[in-house]
Amino acid sequence: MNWVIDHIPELLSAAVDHLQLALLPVVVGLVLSLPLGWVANRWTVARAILVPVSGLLYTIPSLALFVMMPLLLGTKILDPINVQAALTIYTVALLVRSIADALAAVPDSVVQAASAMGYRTVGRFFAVELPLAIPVLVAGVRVAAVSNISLVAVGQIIGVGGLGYFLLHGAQSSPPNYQEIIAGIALIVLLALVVDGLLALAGRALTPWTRQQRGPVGRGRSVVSR
Amino acid sequence: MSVFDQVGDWLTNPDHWKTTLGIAGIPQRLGEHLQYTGLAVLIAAVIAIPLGAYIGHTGRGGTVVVGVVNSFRALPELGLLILLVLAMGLTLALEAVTIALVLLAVPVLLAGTYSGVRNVDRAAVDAARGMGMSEWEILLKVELPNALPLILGAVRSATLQVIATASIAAAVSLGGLGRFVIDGNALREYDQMAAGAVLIAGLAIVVELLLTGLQWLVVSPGLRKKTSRRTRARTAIPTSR
Amino acid sequence: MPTQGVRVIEFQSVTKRYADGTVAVDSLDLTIDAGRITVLVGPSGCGKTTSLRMINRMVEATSGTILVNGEDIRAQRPATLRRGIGYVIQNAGLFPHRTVIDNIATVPVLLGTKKAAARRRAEELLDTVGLPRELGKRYPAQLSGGQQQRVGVARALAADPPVLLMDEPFSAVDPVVRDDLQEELLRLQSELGKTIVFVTHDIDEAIKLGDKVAVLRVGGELAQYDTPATLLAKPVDDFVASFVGRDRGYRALGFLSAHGAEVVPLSTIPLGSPVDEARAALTGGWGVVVDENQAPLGWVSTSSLSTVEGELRSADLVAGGSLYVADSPKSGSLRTALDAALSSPSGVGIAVDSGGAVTGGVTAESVLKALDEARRSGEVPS
Amino acid sequence: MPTQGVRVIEFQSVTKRYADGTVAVDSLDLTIDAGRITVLVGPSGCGKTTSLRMINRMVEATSGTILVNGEDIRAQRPATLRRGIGYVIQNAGLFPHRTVIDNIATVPVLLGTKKAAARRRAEELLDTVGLPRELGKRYPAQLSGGQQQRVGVARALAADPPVLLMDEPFSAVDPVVRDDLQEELLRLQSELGKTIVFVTHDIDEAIKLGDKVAVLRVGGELAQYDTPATLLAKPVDDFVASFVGRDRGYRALGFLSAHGAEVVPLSTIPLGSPVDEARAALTGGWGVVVDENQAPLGWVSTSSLSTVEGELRSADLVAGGSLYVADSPKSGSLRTALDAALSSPSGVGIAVDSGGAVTGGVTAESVLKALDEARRSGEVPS
Amino acid sequence: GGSSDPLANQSTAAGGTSAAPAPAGTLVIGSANFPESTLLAEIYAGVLEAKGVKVTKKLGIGSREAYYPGLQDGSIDLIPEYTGTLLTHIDKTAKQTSADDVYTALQKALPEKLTVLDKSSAEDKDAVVVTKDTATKLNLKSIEDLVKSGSVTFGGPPEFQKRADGLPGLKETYNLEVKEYKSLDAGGPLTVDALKSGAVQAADLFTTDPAITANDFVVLDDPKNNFAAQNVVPLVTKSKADDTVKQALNAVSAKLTTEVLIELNAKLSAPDKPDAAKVAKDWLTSVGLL
Ligand SMILES: Nc1ncnc2c1ncn2[C@@H]1O[C@H](COP(=O)(O)OP(=O)(O)OP(=O)(O)O)[C@@H](O)[C@H]1O
Ligand SMILES: Nc1ncnc2c1ncn2[C@@H]1O[C@H](COP(=O)(O)OP(=O)(O)OP(=O)(O)O)[C@@H](O)[C@H]1O
Ligand SMILES: [Mg+2]
Ligand SMILES: [Mg+2]
Repeated sequence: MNWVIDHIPELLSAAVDHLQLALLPVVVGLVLSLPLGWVANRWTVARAILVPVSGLLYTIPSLALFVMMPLLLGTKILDPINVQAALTIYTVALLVRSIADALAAVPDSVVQAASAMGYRTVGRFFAVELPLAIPVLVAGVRVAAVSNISLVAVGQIIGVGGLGYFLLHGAQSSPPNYQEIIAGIALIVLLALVVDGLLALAGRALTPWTRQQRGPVGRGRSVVSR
Repeated sequence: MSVFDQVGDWLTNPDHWKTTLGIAGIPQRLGEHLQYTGLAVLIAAVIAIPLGAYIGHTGRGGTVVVGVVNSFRALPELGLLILLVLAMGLTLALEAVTIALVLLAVPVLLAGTYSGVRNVDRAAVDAARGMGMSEWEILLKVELPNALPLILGAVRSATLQVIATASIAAAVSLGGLGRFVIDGNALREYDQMAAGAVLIAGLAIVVELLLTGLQWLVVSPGLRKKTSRRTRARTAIPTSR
Repeated sequence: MPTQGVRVIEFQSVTKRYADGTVAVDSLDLTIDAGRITVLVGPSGCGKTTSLRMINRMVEATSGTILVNGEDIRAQRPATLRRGIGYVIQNAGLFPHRTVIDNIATVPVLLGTKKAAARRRAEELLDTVGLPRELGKRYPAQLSGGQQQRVGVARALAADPPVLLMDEPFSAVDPVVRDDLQEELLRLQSELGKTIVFVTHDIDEAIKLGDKVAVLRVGGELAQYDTPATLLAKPVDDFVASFVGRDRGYRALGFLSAHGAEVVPLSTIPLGSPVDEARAALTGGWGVVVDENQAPLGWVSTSSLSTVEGELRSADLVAGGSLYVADSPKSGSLRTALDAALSSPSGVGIAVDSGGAVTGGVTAESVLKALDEARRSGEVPS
Repeated sequence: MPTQGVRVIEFQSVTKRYADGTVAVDSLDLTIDAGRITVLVGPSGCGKTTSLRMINRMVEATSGTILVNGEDIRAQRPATLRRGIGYVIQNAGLFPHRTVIDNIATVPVLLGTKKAAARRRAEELLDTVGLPRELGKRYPAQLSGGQQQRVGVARALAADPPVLLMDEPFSAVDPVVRDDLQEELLRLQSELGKTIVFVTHDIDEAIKLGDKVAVLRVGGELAQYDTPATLLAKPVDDFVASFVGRDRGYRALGFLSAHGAEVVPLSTIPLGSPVDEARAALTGGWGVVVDENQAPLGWVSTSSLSTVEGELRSADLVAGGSLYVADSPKSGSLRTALDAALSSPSGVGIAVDSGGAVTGGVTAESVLKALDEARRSGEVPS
Repeated sequence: GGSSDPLANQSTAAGGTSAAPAPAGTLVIGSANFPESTLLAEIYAGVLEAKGVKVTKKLGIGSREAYYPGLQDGSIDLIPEYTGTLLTHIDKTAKQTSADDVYTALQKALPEKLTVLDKSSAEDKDAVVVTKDTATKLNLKSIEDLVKSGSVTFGGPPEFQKRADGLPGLKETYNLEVKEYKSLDAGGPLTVDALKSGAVQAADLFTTDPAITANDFVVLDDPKNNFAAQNVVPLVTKSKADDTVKQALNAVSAKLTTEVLIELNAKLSAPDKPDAAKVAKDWLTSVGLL
């Protein structure tokens, strides 16, 4: 533990960098994917294009995408923007589809009722459709945040990696500095779990109606299995 | 000369397609990549699919599966690889990489198989039991065929995740296509780096398309397009990259 | 009671052709009376929903004109028009993410009412639709189907719209609850006097609720538009006759008051009387056993008493038939009277007052006589 | 027709208590007749499904014994037992990944029949349940709800089991299709003579289908077990009476043949007759107008003819009431006869033969007389 | 590469650690991203601070490609360097191999703004290393013997594949053709492990690596001087190199020997992983420079 205790300031400042590298793309990605998801849900043609394309983008391995970003953006290879842009792409690829599906899953009767009550398209989206999509949206954001936090470390291979620094640096010492490596891994896992937990809590706070679903109704009608 | 041209030149340079001066070329690296991936996915499937099917069939332990999958998502692949390769040493490098990759693939496959079996229309399972199928027959003849779309989806996700992670194995001195990225970086040769990235992305996309095709061939036509938009929303979270 | 503008809805040769060429409604002419319940009924796909939704422009008519209170609905923007028309659909279409109160308050808030005021009004509406105020804080998923449907009605009433459109609102709830909801709607209508257009494919519901019923046939043509009584008595053609269904003669009796049917005195025997006294009290071999409030408990007959000794106990009774209420012109119908007679083991149906006490008996023959008289006096269309 | 072993099912004080303490079925004693349709009916949660599923051991009884053909069901392994018992559930529970044919062939293949033979049999079964053979190659998702339900029945019949258990099989389809399916089931039953146990919460369905009906109350107690006629005429208590519903006196007439009701001759007037001739032919002021096959078209009366000249045309007719078939003891019931009379503008119901030709008229009074006689002769339980 | 090469002109702000420019009057000390460079930078910093020079540290910047431009644009003022590789970095065609030749050539090649102070005798250069077993079995003393013994699997850092004194140099100088090249780390634990476990027969290690003695490895002679001299030398911006700085750093170079480097490296890799600053201070004190 000596090494860890001696290096708490470095670890903490790297953790802050790490979070910033991982979470900024989540925020940007979310903002970008809301209109895209809406468009994908609205027009079949848009869906037929957006969903497969985002699926394909999501399949590209992170290391490859990090390395290709300078090609696409004209940035320098060590620019943190590369990692952030790549992670934004993953976030958008993940969320566009979730949002489109979540919007499609809003019961037709609810949408109809909203229109019949005099909501216009935009008002209806924010008052009715978006809130109902929150559970799926939060699930998507959680996955994006957690996987981004883990992926930032890969960025260290091209020099931008937050806590990933300790993984490679510890491996470079001779003999390997296991304390350093394990401290890096542990902090990454910790960050991921904490962020995931906070997002889950936020999701719950935003969707009080999903709790206590099983009220006074619904007993007895349960499927009898086995 | 643009970077795209440089990448093109690098990829078409015959020296890079064979071992030159002891330095391995693209075919060998591709072979290594496929070897890591295939071995890991195979072992993970042998572990996870029967286990997931069992848990899905009995319904016991579902919460454990969800917990395991979620916490594994948080594990940084790079750290896992470094730790295992260092701890096990280079003579056991292949084993170390395989273990790391299996650890990544198992949760994905487990979750896919579990939810696939769980999501089978309960009425169909009830009917199967009611017509006198044994538990074994229910699993093999009803639950697994119906879970196939989700299981194959999980195989796809797991394979892609393994491909992605296998490419960072080069950071800990192993082979695979990631080698070009790492070496290119160390040598400050961006053409090599970018070419490596293109090869990795290309491999991922080709595998994705092949597995999608396989899925289309194997899954019963009765299950196609059956997933309502609602169930899609619930299972929309992919686990790849 | 809120004051309501008179709202007549007029369809003037309205046609709807969907993009795929389906003609859902074919030059429909229909005048819907203000302050009444008008029911659109017909087989699946006959264009009921389409007709209804053209009124609030959820569907735009292909040709023809729809007037509300003499004004073309196209004169207003759709969203504005809709805020003045209540709309209730199957499964209520409640917003799952809002509490019951907030669901109900939706339109007032949209129209600019302060949130607090809208909520107070919503609480009153809970009373109006017969729900306890405690439910206001729940979410829709925590309500039963019937309760949800009531909330749907309350929500549609919130802006106090003079017109209410209801599309098969009760078809997803079970029969007992549906009956409740129908009664509630009739009560509401008598209190509030809205102009209600109600869609159903259930002819029984149409007949029960409608002041007037429009029967549509597939292709969107109006087959008949009449009062329920006329519909049962004089279906214009085979399609309507078969749609109105079997038993239509019997069901038509439901529109005739039982007041005209002669009620004969019945011998009532208190429970616990000595069997000998009971035997002596029988009329035509039968007698009604009652409790201390004169409510009927069952029958005894010469044969049923032949093996009994001592005092009359519950176990000695023969189960009774259905009852009918006969103390005012509005209460029981010839239908309930006839069923009471038919279901009674003695052949005499028991008439009770609204308190449930036996007031006499009615025979099937006297019901038929009352029907004959009603026919002669023109009460039955023929 | 396949030969069937006699299969009586006996519940001997069977109780089911679930792990959470719910008593779903409470010491049930019930004997289910072989070759008949027995319906279990009752409100939601009363233990119908539990009772049914104890028969094929999908649910194991907590105490008591269930015998099939005198043999304790626990003597066989569950899977073996179930292969000899057909089971049909709501939404059919078809296997989505198999074609219709392969769904139907499932049990025979399980039992070792060759695939080709099982498929041939499955095709025959498509005929049996009234589906075109072309549907065999489709997947369940490509069928309508009603078609799926028929496939479910075919699948249950595939191994030719003497016993068929059906749990609310028709409750998810719309009323028109449900009617079809019910008719189909009655036809099937009359052809195949299976022992069918049928669960529903719809009392009308129970009365329509059941040879005997068991009414359960919540808590899993048997409230009444009788024929539908007895159930309507003599509900044992208020619970059953209210469950059986209103109109039970009238509906009970459905179980009495109209054969006993007197048919009086009617004057029939061919369409196109001169109006003068028609006027002369009226009886009691009314006459039935018929086509060349003697099928009734409508009524004319003194008053309706008063403004007509020349020959009788369709437009001159008064719409008729419902008809009833009266040429054999099995055809029409007193219910249809009474409705014919009640719905007729003349007060006389038209009796037709099975070809549709007018055979005479029936009055409500003669129906009541027939009911009276039936009561006296004990045809009606009292 | 062309003008669009993303690797061109990397700023010194590698790793996103760029900070506000150092206050005027302070000397900014940088280091590369391996332990020995950090240690040397700490030693320079220690001795300069003792002489009252205000210093700012920017350690672990990265490779030479990253930090060298930083010296030119003034982001850093001083960095520990190695004569041989620095020379070939500036002049790709340089052929000098002996310590003095390299040092002289280097002084000529340096741009106007920069200068090197006295070189120390401490050398840390690449060397071809084999295990004792391999040396005995194949009877290896020098790289030439390796060629005679037939083809081997060779391990080293990725850049060794292409560096002038790497595989191309070995081929040119000795006609050594390896059977397979394995990219490992730069003299790190993986290379050591690869040698020990036999995953490679020969590897490129640094002569100051304590693992060589610890594992009883044999350093093969380099009779044809494939690897140029690599004396440790302070590279500094001329304008910042006043007399105080020069004297202080020259005093350090006078005390620094290869043995000292080996010893200090060994201390750094002790199980408790002490900080470079502490190791530097202790040494400076022990040789009387503090
Ligand atoms: N958006 C649409 N596009 C094309 N055809 C439509 C559309 N909506 C309805 N239809 C068709 O128009 C006809 C009338 O539909 P409508 O929904 O009005 O019938 P309905 O009487 O309400 O039927 P149901 O009782 O089944 O609700 C049907 O044939 C239907 O298939
Ligand atoms: N697996 C179970 N565990 C605990 N309680 C159960 C279980 N299955 C059923 N029950 C309870 O047993 C009672 C009877 O259930 P059952 O399903 O037999 O009723 P049912 O008459 O079929 O009702 P429905 O008409 O709603 O289908 C109910 O109170 C139900 O909640
Ligand atoms: Mg409709
Ligand atoms: Mg049930």
